[in-house]
Amino acid sequence: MPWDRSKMAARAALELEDGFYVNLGIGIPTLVSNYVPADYDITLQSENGMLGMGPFPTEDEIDPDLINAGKQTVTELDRTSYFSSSQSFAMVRGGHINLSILGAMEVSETGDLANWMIPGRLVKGMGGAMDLVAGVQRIVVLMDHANKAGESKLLKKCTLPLTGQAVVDRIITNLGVFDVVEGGIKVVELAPEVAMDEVRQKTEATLVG
Amino acid sequence: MPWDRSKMAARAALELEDGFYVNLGIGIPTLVSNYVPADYDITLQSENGMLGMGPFPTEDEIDPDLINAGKQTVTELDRTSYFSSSQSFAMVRGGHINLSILGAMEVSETGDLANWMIPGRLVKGMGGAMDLVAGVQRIVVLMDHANKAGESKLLKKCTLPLTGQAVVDRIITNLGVFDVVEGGIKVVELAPEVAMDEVRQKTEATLVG
Amino acid sequence: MGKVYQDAASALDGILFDGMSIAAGGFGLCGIPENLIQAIKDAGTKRLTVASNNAGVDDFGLGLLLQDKQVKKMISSYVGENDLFMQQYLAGQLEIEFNPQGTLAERLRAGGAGIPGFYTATGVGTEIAEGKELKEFDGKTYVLERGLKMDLAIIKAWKGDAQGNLTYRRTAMNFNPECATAGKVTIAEVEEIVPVGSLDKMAIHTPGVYVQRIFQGAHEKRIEQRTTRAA
Amino acid sequence: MGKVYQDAASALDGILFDGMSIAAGGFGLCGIPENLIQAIKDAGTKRLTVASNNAGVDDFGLGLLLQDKQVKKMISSYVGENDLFMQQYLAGQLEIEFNPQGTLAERLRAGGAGIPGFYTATGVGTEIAEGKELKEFDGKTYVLERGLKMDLAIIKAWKGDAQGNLTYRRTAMNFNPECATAGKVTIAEVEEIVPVGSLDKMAIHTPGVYVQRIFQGAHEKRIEQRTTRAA
Repeated sequence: MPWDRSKMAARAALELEDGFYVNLGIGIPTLVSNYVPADYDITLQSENGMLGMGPFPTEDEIDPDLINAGKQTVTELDRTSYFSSSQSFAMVRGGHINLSILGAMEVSETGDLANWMIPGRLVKGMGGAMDLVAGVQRIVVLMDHANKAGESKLLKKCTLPLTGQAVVDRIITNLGVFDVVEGGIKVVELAPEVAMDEVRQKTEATLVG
Repeated sequence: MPWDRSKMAARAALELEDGFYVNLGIGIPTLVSNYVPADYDITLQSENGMLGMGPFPTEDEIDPDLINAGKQTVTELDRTSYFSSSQSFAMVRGGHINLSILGAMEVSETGDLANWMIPGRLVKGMGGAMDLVAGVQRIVVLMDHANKAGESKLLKKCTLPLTGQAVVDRIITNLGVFDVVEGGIKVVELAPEVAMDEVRQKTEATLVG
Repeated sequence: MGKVYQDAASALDGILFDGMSIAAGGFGLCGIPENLIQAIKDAGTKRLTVASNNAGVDDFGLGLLLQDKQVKKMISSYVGENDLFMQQYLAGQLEIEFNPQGTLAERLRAGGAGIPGFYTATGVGTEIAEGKELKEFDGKTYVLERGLKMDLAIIKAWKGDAQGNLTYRRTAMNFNPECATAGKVTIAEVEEIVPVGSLDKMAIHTPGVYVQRIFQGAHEKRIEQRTTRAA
Repeated sequence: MGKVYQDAASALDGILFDGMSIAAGGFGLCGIPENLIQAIKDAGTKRLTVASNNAGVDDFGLGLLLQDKQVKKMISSYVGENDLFMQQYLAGQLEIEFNPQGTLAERLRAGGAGIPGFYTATGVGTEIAEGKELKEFDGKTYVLERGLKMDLAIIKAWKGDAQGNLTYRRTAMNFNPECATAGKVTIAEVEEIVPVGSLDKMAIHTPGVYVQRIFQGAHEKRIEQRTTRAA
């Protein structure tokens, strides 16, 4: 049985290590913060200028001066520090963030990532995604294995404009966990009762190992 | 009668305009701060990370965490802000400082400045001088007209390694005030009882206008 | 020589001209110079090039300048919250130059710091790098990005003093310090003008040297995504 | 996962190796990591490349590492206060790479910010630019300078917490924040370790992400030029 969104997020949380500084993308990746082990010391970075992002505020705690990169109201923690945008991206670009978990439209077998635009449709912009994939130490993509039309999102080559070239380390989908390795995509783990045959059928990218 | 050091500093203080942000070099330029008109709002930058440098401390006020770029103990003012070295030189390099008054070993008629090393002698380093001359809006040199051997320090071409190329706007010496203009050095003002003949005789650089 | 002005309109006096470039602080609607944007709308200045991470929403923030088609070009990383923007863009009335968010922040910082160009790995292999110079350092490819210097920077801080020293509050800081450095002229609006000497000297995020004019304004501080948890 | 160590020696455990590169904060003797320098002297690590604005004095600061000839090369802007330095330099036992002060600060910041190179007008037309790539932007010539990334950064702050958040005091900040970002490993010594949450969140000059190890030390804080006025 393929993982649902919650199980995907829970699986992605296993990518965390104690002491990590982590940036979570908008969408499913945000859910990962619900599955951080209680005894882990994890610090979330929000690229609009905050290290040590806390949970959403209660109604009383709402502060218009305190939002995350998705423009949602959030709270601070004891450990929190604030800084400007260039300082925030110095952290990102300089490789000081251990892990980023991001959504994607497509990932290629060489680790190319496309998640910012669909030509012909309205273009909203890449925000901080290109900086994150270029700078963060490890990039994990969290996405459905197939798009709404049932087509594989794990491709030999991305068809959409890229966010980054050869930047993805691991992909977690509803079907399992996959690594970008020499020669293609390696199956690391399958969701319960998901068969290799199903994965082969639903994956356009070259599967190796 | 040529200006003495105090008069040179007082003349250099006339270069200040109300509201200026100013960086003063080590040596005679430091004395300029004694001649700031009382009704002028002048802010001194110290390139080790301070805007709004105050006077030397009284014995009681000495703080080892509060020094200027010459490593002398100083004080803060109400307006003072502190920042790191890269921020300090962002200010300098980015052209946000209005005026720097610096000492020199040699200045050429094209505005080249040499003030950081004498080959064969002990080399101490340029400190922030190269950044200042490259970035500050206006560079005024305050120096004796001749060196100890009586040779002109205002030259057709510098003989010493340069601190900056075509960076000097004005030179104030014990003999007068000189501007770097198209074709050479223009006499702007002479110290009392100094004759043009004396300046001509003591200046190697081409004098124009 | 005073830097303190009465309001946005007087602070902008003599500064605006058609075709000028403006850097605007803020992230989404957080930490935006609300009063200055409104005053530029009122002034009706045209053909603006605006560098700002976002373009506001239809009826607030930089969106206000789109209503009367005052903007010719935006330099932004994300404009998804603005329908008016999309209409004008698709109608060919508005140019957009997308910059990765970190590249935009660094371009503004570089422009303010006298750095005309820097290399970054961000965008290499994507259309962002097309037409730009590539260079290898230690076996890895980087793209040359240019510093940005703008005719005017409009920024919003929490507290400021008559010397132009500014301090920001929480994530309302965002792009404001970078914009402050990148303006040939920088105007700051603050929630409160405080006496010189009352700000913590170790927490002055924008030293006064970067700020030419300052005024105290009223701020609505609209929230884009009001997200809460149970108490 | 704790970042807090007992003292300089334990904080350096497993980090030092002969031939390594170190970025050291401080300006003159102000804001230098006194305890870490002494511990590196005690450890006897050799052939060091040290990036630091100055080289201390004969018997304090980085001068201590010169006494036993532990330093192979200095990357500095000004070394005028150190006779031992001069002796070793003139004897060919010590290399010096002079960097303009602002260029050194920006190289450390760039290294820490993932920027492998940037252009500056500083040093163009001087021997500093010799052998380096020149490039014209808008009719003016600039020189390409490289980001600096070092094996280790040793820095000194005023207060810090167990998360590695640091705040500096007055001009003792200087190069410390830049060095903190430029170290593959960064060790901070502070005058006081304070509880997490007690630092002003708007005045944390070095966020904890840059600091791997931290300890509280005793500081002599020697003054180089004691200059006073009459009371």
